[in-house]
Amino acid sequence: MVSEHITSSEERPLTRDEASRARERQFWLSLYEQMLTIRLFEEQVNELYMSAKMPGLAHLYSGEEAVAVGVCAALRRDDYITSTHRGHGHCLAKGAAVDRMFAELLGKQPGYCRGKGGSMHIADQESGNLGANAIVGGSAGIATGAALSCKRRGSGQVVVCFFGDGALGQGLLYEAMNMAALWQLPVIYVCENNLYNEYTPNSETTAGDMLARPRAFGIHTEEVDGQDVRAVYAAAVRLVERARRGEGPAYLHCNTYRFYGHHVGDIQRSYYRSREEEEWWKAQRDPLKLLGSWLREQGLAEDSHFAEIERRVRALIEAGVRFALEAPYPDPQEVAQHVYA
Amino acid sequence: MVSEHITSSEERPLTRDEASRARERQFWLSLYEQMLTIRLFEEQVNELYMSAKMPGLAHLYSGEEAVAVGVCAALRRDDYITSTHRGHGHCLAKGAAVDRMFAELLGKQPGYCRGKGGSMHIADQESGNLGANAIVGGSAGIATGAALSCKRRGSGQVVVCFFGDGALGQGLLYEAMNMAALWQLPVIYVCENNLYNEYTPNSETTAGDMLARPRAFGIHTEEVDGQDVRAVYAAAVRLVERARRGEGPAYLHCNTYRFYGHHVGDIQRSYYRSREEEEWWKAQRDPLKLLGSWLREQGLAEDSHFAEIERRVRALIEAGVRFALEAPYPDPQEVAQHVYA
Amino acid sequence: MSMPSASSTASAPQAPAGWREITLGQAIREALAEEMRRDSRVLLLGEDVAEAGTPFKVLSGLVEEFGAERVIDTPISEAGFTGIGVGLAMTGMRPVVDIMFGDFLTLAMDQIVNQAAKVHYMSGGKLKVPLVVRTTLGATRRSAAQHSQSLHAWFSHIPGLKVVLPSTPYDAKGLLKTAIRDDNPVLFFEDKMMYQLRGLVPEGEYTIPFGVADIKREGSDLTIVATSSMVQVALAAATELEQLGISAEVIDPRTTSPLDKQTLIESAKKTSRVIVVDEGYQSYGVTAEIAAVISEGAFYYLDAPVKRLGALDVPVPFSPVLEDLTVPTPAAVVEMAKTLCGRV
Amino acid sequence: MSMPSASSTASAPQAPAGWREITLGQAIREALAEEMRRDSRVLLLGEDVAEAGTPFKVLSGLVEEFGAERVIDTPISEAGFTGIGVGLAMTGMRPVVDIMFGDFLTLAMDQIVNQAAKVHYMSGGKLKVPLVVRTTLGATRRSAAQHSQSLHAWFSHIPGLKVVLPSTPYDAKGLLKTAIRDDNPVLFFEDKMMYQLRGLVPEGEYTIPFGVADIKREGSDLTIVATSSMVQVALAAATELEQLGISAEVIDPRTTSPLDKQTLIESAKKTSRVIVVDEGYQSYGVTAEIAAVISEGAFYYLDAPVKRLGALDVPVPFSPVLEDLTVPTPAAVVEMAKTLCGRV
Ligand SMILES: Cc1ncc(C[n+]2csc(CCOP(=O)(O)OP(=O)(O)O)c2C)c(N)n1
Ligand SMILES: Cc1ncc(C[n+]2csc(CCOP(=O)(O)OP(=O)(O)O)c2C)c(N)n1
Ligand SMILES: [Mg+2]
Ligand SMILES: [Mg+2]
Repeated sequence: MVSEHITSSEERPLTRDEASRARERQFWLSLYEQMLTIRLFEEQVNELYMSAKMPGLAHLYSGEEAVAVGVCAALRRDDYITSTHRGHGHCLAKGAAVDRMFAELLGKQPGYCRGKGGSMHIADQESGNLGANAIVGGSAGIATGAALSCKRRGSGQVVVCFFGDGALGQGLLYEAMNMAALWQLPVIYVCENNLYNEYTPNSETTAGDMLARPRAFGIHTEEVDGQDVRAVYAAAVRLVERARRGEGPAYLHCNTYRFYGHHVGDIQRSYYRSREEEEWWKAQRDPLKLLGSWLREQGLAEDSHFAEIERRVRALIEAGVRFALEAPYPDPQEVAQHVYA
Repeated sequence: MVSEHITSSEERPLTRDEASRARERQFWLSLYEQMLTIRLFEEQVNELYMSAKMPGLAHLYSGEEAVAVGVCAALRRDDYITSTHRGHGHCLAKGAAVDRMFAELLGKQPGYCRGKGGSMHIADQESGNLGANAIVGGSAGIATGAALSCKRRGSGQVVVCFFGDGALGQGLLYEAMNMAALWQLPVIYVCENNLYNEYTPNSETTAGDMLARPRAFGIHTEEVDGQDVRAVYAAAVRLVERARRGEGPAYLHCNTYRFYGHHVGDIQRSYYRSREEEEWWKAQRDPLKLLGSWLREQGLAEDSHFAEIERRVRALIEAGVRFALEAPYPDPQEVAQHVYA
Repeated sequence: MSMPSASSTASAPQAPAGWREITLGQAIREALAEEMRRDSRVLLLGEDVAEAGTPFKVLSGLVEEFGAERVIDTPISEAGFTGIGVGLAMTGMRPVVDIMFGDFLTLAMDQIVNQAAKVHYMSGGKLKVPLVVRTTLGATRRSAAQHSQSLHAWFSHIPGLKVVLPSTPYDAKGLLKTAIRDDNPVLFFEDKMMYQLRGLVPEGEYTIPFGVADIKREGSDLTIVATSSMVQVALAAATELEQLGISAEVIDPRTTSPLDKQTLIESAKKTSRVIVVDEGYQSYGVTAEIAAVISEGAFYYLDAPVKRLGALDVPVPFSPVLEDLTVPTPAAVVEMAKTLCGRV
Repeated sequence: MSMPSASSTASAPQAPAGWREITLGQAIREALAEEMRRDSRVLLLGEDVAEAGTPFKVLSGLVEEFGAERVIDTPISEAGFTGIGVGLAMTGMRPVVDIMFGDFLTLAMDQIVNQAAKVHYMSGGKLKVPLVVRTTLGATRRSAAQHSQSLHAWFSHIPGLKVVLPSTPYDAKGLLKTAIRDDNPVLFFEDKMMYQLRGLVPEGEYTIPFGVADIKREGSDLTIVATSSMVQVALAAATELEQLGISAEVIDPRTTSPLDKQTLIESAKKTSRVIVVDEGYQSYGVTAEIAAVISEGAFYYLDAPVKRLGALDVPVPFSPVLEDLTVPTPAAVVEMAKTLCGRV
């Protein structure tokens, strides 16, 4: 979510051109800030794991920030998303707060799910996040059903279903896409193609042409550079507007890369992907660097802007982690609560 | 299965041309005979139902005979098929005997499954039929696994997976096709598109372009007039040879029509399909009539041939039903047998 | 509200004032129609539910009244449309999903068990899934192994799900209305052989709470706990037993989750002898839990071990002569009761 | 063959002659490797089973020895590759399919329950499905509700399936070899927290028959029936109980289907008091069947009701402080045993 109305802090009234440039700067810097928030959030998660302060594992989103941020920037707060095991980025981009997310990851009571969900099940219905899902492809039906609900209720909401390339292996996805196409539902399937299903390259798991799959089900399909947040945003705006106008579902294939291992514990990766490959993506295809360079080139932002943003984000993350570390665990009796509504 | 070697009963040695014509006649007449066997078998099944001699229901294959017969004619006896709830045609075409099939449908002990399977589960491993399946799409994995088995064993066998257009709704099919394509397995997916899923036209259940679906998974795909046994056979031969040569899986989309209701009890059908539509298919697109006319036009066969075939088939069916009606039910103690091997 | 004691198998000459006699199939249809009129968020989804009204014709007429937007024919995609049901339920609708044969639940297990059942808990109580999955159970329809199972034990095992097993038109209607109003995922199992069973329902509106067992017949010598299709079997057995001077109490838990343990245990304490009858496979089935609960709760009152009678532990065979051997019958219950009461 | 009584939790200073100490993970790997060497029809299929050797690293090294033709990485298609396993098994191969987390079995239920389990019966005994599905169970790994379930009760309920729950390296190796040689579909559940558990196995070849419970510890005052992950819990409790002067017998059924009822009942007759411990959800779980079987079979010998201790009937929560409350512990078993033996 990006605030749509901006005000300038400068003194004299802005010219039309200046105003539009300011708006542009502010918009892209806010996306930059969100991506950086995710990046530093994940760094912190990794540290919590390394220092044995976080229970269990987590799947880091670093490297893929442009997808979540670019797509969610095209959404209203009341639009829905469904997310995945690699879901911190979606959750933050849709509008969740850092502190309550950390609290959830630590299993603490003020966490978004009172510590019951953890990293793989974070949900925040207030910002429209129907939940991460630890079953690969498990939310394809849920997202499609939410879209049917939006259509029936005439609410004008749309739904984004995030999933990884691995979910292309799950039959449920095709069942859901078929119905979305039949009933022209306002749902956008966003595939985060980071080339791997856990430790196996998707060339070994995915036959034929990935893009031909949604197309075969009559779904409008586009492909985008998932490291370029501007490209992702532009495509998402197009597809979201389409869906909101009642023109039916779409599929957005985002080519991207995870900078860390499959999860925080996946340190020795050379047997399935090379260090050179990783270095290339980090050096050449980092979504933060790409947006930063462009903003500099355009003269829209300079060092001071980035420094200011980084300062702010670091403070936010730091405060969030502190909040979570200090937060209480849920009361033992909560274990038997919320089994039934 | 069609016998590949033929002998002539005439006196003088045949010329080369005459021999080839005789072979051709015999081949197509044998296919005609198989189709007629299925047709009359199904008529008899319907009568057994109407006269309350058959337990439960059955899904008749009448109208679709050219698919099973055309495809199975391209197979070796040791090739495998998997079949469906509408499976009598597949079973007969692959080489099962009429009498033991009737016995199975009546729940009798000499039935192919000792009466335990019934119409929806007939299997005959001796003719390579791995079984009908009462779960729509349920055999997609089995057929694909059998193909992997053929490949691992280097047996040169191929597998045909029969299913209806309704199975396109089942995610399992796409999971299986993906793996068949990845591993280049000798399996041919044969879709019997008879336009309906039970009582719902498939235009209401199937989005996009059906043929694009297998193609999207990298599967060689062809479409054929499923009422024209010659076309089906020609396509099947091509795809089977391809698969046997190790060139991987294929998908054959057969456009066809069931002449009866969804099952024997589905008498009032006008709410989902018109009598005119049914009449048109029966009058214009009956696979028996189409092959018969062609044989006549080509001068390959005349009335006497057809009369002779019909006499033979009727006798076979009659004897088969009698056998089944007179056959004993399984011993009660069989109920607890065969739970475990 | 308690039902007037009219035979529910034979058609009563005249229903008492304020009551009507209908079939179980009609009861289901009425419950759905009433709830759909009451609450526009209720909608139906499944294969051939609209014009066809399902193969069992239970839904006939609903699409005509409520339109194709609320009675939705789906492709043959049990996992997909159950998942769609979960998504609908999470976002303000109250879907009723139709799984034609209970055997096809196998295809939707992930959506039911890993998604629907857990969303409320995993979200710390923030999201909820008011979803009803209507489906069937029961054998003896000559439909063989993949169309005859009674798989309700699986769902009773999963926290977060509720499981309903109506045995009369009265229960079916009242329980289905409760299921639709419940904020949790509910599995509603209908015996496909019982759609023609007739029984009385009140003229007016009523619901039946979950977790309240119904004493279908009072007795003092023996308790027969029976579910779904087995309630009529137990009642028939009880009638026969009466001839033999054995007074059998027949209790129908109506919901296996929540389970009304107290009523079961109290009856067992009263009669000291218990038989549990259910059409699911016997081993690791519903009879095991109920027997264990009673064996523990009424331990010091029991004169004999709690006996169980589930379906034979075999895939359901097609052949009628075999299939009929797999399902508990009144005769089998009577035999067991006689042994239990020392009458043989 | 019986195992020398060496502690299976602490590393023994020196294994007795003819025996080696290995982990449960190694035991699985050895069983697979030995069977693959013995029988070329055996092959493995699953997600990340080859180079990665599964996330639990249990299969490390197998692809190097047997090649990618026999250790096959699949797409994330549990239904699809389980179905492929069924087809392989029906046509002369002996596949071992890997379902990474037992929770994902939900996706393959139709292939396991409606296909694999029923093919032999439905075909009148002509076709068979020698398929092993290896998978995991167990909580306390901080993996939350969709990665922590113990769903073995579901499969124990289905005729045509066999269900194996090894609790030691010795059992794991011997039972897995038996599973691979069995002509039926076998569900083989490994506790994911137990892969590092050490124990003795013989140097040579051995197998363990199904349906034979193992008395893990003899005792006279109380029987604790425990499965899989709960065997160590029961043994720990038994050690504590010994301090209190209560002699507990610990019995591990090892397979829930077939179930060695006789050994369970005999032990119950001997001790007169029984606790059943299992990590599946308690209600309608494995403890129910075992308790029902014992309550019936040892009815006249029991001094107290059979007590059950399953997992709490809640989706498994993420937070460690909550998760740890859901699984039976030695302390909980001890408490229950004390009450049962009148020590409180
Ligand atoms: C149904 C299911 N099968 C297997 C797993 C184990 N698993 C977790 S993440 C993962 C890989 C997912 O790959 P992809 O969808 O590409 O997402 P990525 O991790 O690359 O973001 C697997 C196999 C799972 N969680 N769910
Ligand atoms: C998984 C599953 N869902 C539903 C059914 C009920 N059913 C039996 S046949 C059928 C329609 C199948 O249509 P199609 O695949 O086109 O085959 P056809 O009957 O037209 O030959 C349905 C829905 C089933 N048997 N299995
Ligand atoms: Mg990926
Ligand atoms: Mg069809």
